[in-house]
Amino acid sequence: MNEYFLSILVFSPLLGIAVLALMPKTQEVAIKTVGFLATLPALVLALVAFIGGSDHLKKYDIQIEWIRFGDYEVFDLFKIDYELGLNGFSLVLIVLTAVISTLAAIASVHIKKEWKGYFMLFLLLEVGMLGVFAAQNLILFFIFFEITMIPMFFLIGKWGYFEKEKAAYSYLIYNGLGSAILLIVIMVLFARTGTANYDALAQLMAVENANTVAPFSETLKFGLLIALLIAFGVKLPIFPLHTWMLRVHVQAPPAIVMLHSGILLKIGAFGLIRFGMGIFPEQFKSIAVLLAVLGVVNLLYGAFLAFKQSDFKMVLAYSSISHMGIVLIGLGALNEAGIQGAIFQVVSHGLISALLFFLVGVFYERFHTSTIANLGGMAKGMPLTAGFLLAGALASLGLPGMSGFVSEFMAFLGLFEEMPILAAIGCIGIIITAVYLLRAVLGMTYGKANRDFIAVSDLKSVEFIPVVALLALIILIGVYPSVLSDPLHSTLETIMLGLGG
Amino acid sequence: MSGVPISAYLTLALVLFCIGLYGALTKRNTVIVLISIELMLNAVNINLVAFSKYGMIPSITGQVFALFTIAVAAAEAAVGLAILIALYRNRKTVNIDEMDTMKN
Amino acid sequence: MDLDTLLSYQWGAMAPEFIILGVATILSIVDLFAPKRFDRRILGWIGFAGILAALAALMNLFAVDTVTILYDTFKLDAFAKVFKLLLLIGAALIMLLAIGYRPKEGMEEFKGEFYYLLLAGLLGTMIMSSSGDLITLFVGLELLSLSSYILAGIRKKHLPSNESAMKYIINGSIATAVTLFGMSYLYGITGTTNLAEMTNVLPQLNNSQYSYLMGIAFFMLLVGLSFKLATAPFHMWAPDVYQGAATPVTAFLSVVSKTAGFVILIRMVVIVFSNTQAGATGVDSVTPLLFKLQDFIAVLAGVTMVVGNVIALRQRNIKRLFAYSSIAHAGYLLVAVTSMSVFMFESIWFYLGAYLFMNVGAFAVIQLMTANNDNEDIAQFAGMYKRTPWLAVAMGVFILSLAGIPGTAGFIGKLNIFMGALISEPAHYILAALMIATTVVSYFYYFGILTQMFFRPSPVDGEVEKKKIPVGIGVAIGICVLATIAFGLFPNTALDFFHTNFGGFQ
Amino acid sequence: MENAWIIPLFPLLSFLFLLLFGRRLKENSAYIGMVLTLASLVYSLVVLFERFNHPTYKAEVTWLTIGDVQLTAGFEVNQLNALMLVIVSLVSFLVHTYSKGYMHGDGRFHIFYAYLGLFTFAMLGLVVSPNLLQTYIFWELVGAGSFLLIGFYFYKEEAKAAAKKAFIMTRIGDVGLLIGMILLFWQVGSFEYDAIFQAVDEGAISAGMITLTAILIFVGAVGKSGQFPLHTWLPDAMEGPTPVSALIHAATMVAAGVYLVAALFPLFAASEAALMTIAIIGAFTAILAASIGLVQKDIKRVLAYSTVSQLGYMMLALGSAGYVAGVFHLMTHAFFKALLFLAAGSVIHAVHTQNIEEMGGLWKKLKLTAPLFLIGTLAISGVPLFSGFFSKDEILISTWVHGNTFLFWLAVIAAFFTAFYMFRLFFMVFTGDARSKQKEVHESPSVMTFPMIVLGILAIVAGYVNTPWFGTFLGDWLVADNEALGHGHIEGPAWIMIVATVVSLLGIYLAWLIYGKKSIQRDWLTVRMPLTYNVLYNKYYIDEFYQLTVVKATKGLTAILSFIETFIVEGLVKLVAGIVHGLGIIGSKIQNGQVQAYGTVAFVGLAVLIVIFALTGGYLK
Repeated sequence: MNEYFLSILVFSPLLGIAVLALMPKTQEVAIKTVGFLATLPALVLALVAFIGGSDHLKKYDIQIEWIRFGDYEVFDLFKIDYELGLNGFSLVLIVLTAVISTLAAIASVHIKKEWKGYFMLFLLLEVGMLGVFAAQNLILFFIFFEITMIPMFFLIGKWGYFEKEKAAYSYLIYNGLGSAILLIVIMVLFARTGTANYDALAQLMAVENANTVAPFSETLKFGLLIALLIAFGVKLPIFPLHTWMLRVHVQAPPAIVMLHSGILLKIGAFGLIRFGMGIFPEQFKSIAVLLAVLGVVNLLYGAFLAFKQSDFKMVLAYSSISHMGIVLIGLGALNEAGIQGAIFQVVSHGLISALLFFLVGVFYERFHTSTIANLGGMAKGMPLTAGFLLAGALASLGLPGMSGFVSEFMAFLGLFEEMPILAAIGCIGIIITAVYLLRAVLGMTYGKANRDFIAVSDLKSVEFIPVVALLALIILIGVYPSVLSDPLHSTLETIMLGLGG
Repeated sequence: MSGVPISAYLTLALVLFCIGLYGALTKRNTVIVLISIELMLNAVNINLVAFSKYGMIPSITGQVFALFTIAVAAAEAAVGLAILIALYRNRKTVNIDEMDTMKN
Repeated sequence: MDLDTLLSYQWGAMAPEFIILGVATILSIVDLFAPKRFDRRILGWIGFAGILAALAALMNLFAVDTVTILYDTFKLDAFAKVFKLLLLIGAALIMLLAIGYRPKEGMEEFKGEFYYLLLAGLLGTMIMSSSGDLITLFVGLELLSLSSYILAGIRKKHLPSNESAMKYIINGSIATAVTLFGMSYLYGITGTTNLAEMTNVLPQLNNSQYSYLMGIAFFMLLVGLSFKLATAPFHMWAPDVYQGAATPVTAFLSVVSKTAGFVILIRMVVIVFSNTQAGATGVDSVTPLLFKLQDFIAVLAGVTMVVGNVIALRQRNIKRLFAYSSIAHAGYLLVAVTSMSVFMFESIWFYLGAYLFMNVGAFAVIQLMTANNDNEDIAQFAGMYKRTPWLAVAMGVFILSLAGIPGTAGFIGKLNIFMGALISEPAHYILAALMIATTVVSYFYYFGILTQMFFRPSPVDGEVEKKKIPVGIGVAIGICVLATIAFGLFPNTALDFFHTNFGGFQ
Repeated sequence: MENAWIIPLFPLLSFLFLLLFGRRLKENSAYIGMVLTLASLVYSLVVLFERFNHPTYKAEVTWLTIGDVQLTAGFEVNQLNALMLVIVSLVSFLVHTYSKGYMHGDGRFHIFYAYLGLFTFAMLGLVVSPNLLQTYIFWELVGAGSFLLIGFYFYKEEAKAAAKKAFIMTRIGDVGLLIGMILLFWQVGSFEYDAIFQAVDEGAISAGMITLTAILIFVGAVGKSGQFPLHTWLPDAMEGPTPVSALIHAATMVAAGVYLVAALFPLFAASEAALMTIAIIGAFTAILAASIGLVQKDIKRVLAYSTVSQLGYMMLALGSAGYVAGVFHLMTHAFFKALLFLAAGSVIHAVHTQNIEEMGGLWKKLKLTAPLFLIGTLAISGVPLFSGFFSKDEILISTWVHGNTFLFWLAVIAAFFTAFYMFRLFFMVFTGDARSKQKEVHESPSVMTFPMIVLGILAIVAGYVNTPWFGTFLGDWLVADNEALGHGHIEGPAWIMIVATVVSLLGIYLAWLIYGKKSIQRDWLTVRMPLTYNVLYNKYYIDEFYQLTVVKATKGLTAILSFIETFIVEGLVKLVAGIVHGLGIIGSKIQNGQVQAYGTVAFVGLAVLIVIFALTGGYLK
């Protein structure tokens, strides 16, 4: 059972796809229910693994020979195994994925058309996301990575808003380029070492002039790391590779943005940590300053531009850019506090942006607008929605007691040790974050009511689940961060060992 | 027999080939174009036969090859003309530069 | 040559060719004598059966060691076997397409020709892949070419078809002439037309004058053959011809003909020139000329990929678009040729196989979608998901595979090519980068088709016409979808087969 | 004392309970809040009395592990904490009680109580924190509570703006605190107060770093305690309900800055420069706010400026090494300022306006409120025998003894101003004729007057815990077993007390002349010195200055960045796309349909290849 545990976890949404395929496409409620139910097995299994503790993750490893290029069986080279496994970091992200997927499935009640296709793609997307975090070799990772791309293209392009096709193309091309660069890196590694397994690669790269199929110069390693940075920089996104995600944030249906902003962006951070730090620790050290600078630039750039937006979705989009800056800041710090902060930020932002986008979906459903000026005084008609929105914003701006603070704090804690002046500049971002979030959220919820809220219902029963669940998780992490840091402990130790610190 | 060096044959072939190519690429009349192509193929034949006789390792295969080439050239011309006739029925022209309904 | 020698040959090695030849002959005779109202689709089915029989015969031969007969002019080695497999499968699928092909102006009276010319072309490709001699190589090539010329113009009363055939034959003949010219030099320098003998003679030539001549011969051969491959610089005919020709013919040109082109490229160019010295002195005397020419092929590959993908962006005609896409794919394959790594054969074979399924499948769908009104604008695909969901999904799979998305055979193929490009020392980083960059560019037009199919509303709203899919085409599409996905998920079914049967070259 | 951690949890319980079930309880929510804060108060008193006989108690658990470092959470009961616990829970309880009357009839009554609970929880959590990190966490949470309560009337644009302003201005300070705290962490390796003090003591931190971190932490205090230049949010915060002003913006939260400096006093004490900065900022704020208070017309704003001014006093005390004086004034101020606000609330409740020019003659109508207000006024003015007198005196002595002569005289002038504007307020509100159409003015219900009476008593007697006459019990207790905090009582020249008394009486007298007896024209200043008046009335145009500089700069930067976004980032993308597209156009142009052109291209290609081959291969020599 343990051996197949992860495979079942990752591929369980396929069951839902199969069931959906057999259903007539007109039964809206049934389809939505099945779509929701299909996300549950993964959630349950992920939670089982999480509760099982992070000390016994090895037992979930699975390795089956899959593809073998060339005729080098004797040397055991150029083979791509189907290998899944977990460490603390990926476990945390898998749980996050499963949770947000389930909640996004609930948020999908607002989807208006072609539910069947929607949920089939949705579930496929979930498979991709789960697989990305569970994969144990680069090529498998890449395959899952690309599997996320295609459903996203359709989900944006078909169920999005007015400029959906443009957004879908933006998404496709940017991410296509990102994954193209990633593929080159992967293939260089694979072709020149004959293996794609993370651990094997990490070992090979750690040794100078290791005995590989083709030689590996230090310059090449450095080049590969820079390429990785760009590849994941598109995903994260890092300034100036971010414009695509603005369109996606604005045009995609909110349930999908929950996944996009909550998880897909995190793959960038995951990749940087898992591959950048994991495989090229030596070279990573030399770009740490660059990362930190990029992080600060991201943080400030996103924050200042968020300040100017009139559409709340745009505010959140820029806010995502800004918050991903904190991830970079943490990574750039390259010490335990920083890296842990970055990972925390990954999780925390996932939850917070999912919450905020769910709420966007809630009021967009009712008012068909997300322009801040048109929504003033929402607290009058929809006090609960407004309240949660405010809570989300406070979480996002790093109010202690919520997850955003812990991550922000640790990231800065880390950076201050290494580059205090840069960190101090970055701190301006903390202020601006408060400024733009309050401007936007108070602009929508407080003040004079601009419209008639009489006929509008507040949060409905089913809408409570995601909101409450997300907020509870946000507060749980904020109040008791050990829930997250304990599973991460051993992973961090490994990373720090690789970094030689 | 000996007076003429192989380079002369080769040059002749090359010149013929180039003339053929020039014709094939510039003439408006499709029939001329087909004939030019025949020239190019015949240039090859000269090469083959010259090599067969005066090459470094003379052998008969060159001449055999030339025979095949001649046969194929004939077939090509035949097919070419047949297609031209079919085209002419529909298009009422044999000018090659007018066959540009499909482009870009 | 007496009867004994004649009988002493292992003619069994030519069984597939004989079967095809026989069936083609039978078909042409039946077609000639059959009454006008005779349903000639039966001929197609016979042809299909013939190809299957040839396939069976070929499979039977896999156990046999390398056989050479007819004074080394026909050579059944592992290389020939594995590539013939692709050719036969491709031809079989295209035959299914041809059977289901019904253009609006009707072409019942030529239908028979259609089938046996297809077989003749196939025969040409098979001869090419087995030939061990320039002459047979050339004859095979011409058999293919001549059949293709006629096939391109098979829609006699359809102007674009005529025009495409005319363009095809003129460019094709020039290419033939160029190739032949190159071959004549090859013969002149080595004094033989036999490839095996050439590989013996060539290493002994150590005069820089020869290597220069060999270089020129190489370029002429390469450019001449690039016509068949539809790669730069001889690619420009492809869009026009693909557009004008009947759809199954287009599929034939883009799949079988291209495969044959690569077969001959490897058979002749790679083998011959890897045995030629780059020069007389120093390092040159130990490096094969081919390695010196690598950069030239690389440039051609790069140009091909860029041209194919970039111009494809502007196409509205689906077949034209696929022509450019086909050019681009030939460029990818050239990358594999350029890198000349240990993975070269494997990657080219696998990619051609993958390309076969995805492209034939795509053309099958195109044929169905454009059959009604000869309108080949991509807007024809609008709302296809609503009208014919399964067909749309199948097309989606083909397109994703063409775009190289994981889970499909196209992805594994690209992966394999990358490995080759990146393993060699020095690695072809720029070429690999260019390949992947142009792949991303290709997303634009591939996903443009998907956009049409899945996002756009159907132009014929309201009435959802149920298309009747001819059995043959349905089967072909089914096989293609299955193969595309199966080789994407379990590529080792194919790769292991390849390694078992292709222990090595020569 | 071992269970002191439970004190903050009562109000938290109140918050959670009311959030979930408040809607059903309606106005009965008040009882939940009152009972739970009372529980806190009682337990706080128990802890305080225990603390008299027991040493400091501290307990902590691991909160978060970062590598080898364990960040802890816990609580500590030392003298200052115990005292603060009582002050906070007491004022909170009283405000809870008062609000039952004041907020009567408000549709979101239960939300108000929930927020009060949240705030009280955070404030109590803040004062028991044993380390900087935890302090920071609750520090931010009190800010959030304050933000929610200021914006309680969310439908008012002013409330929205004020809430936003309060949050952002304090956050600017918070960032200073955050930076300071993190820098300190990397010096000390811990956030624990004990560890920090020990490091300071051992000289493990360089002097420059001490000054830097101390000043950065002080920046946090500046934001929270409304010190110049981050003071402007506090007067605006008066948009919140009046009980909130009493609790948060008078007695507790704004004093948190003072508390923080006091709690970290050994750190500050180690750097003379830091102390000096604090003293200067404090004194300057005191005089600045007091001068603005002279001319304001809104009853709550006058009180708000007086709060700012008094907080300046406390900072001045701390900056002059007057630890006891600062904490002492913090305590007395909490009582009398809370009293003043509650009384002001009672007035507003009665007349439904906040403009003092529309009030007058309320002495007779508000028989209970008026005397209580007077008590508060006397206390704040530093009239002898009231609590403010003793604490202010301590401050002046500390300043003088520390040698800050100039600051001393500033403080004296500020004391004069204070006396003047407070009595101006008193006279305008309670004496003279009723100026507006106040038809039915009723005294507030007992639920509102009871807290005022309690505070009134405290405003009088609280000063006697630390007097030069009856002993400096508080001071001695506060500094016991900690030398770093200085002495329990600082001896100063006796004339200071006299000067203080004289200036406050002078202020009162002047106010009486103008507003009571009206022997001096009220618009004396307005007419004679319109410029000065306008500057004062417009609060030295500081808000406008910020608007012109910081806000404009931010907007400008935003504009530049959005230019970069549109034209450079997007522009580059468009350029690349354009190039690809352009290549496509050129390519398809070349594809002109002429079959001979195709052949030509192939031939040219061949020729080029051969030529290059010939050239590079060196075959053409």
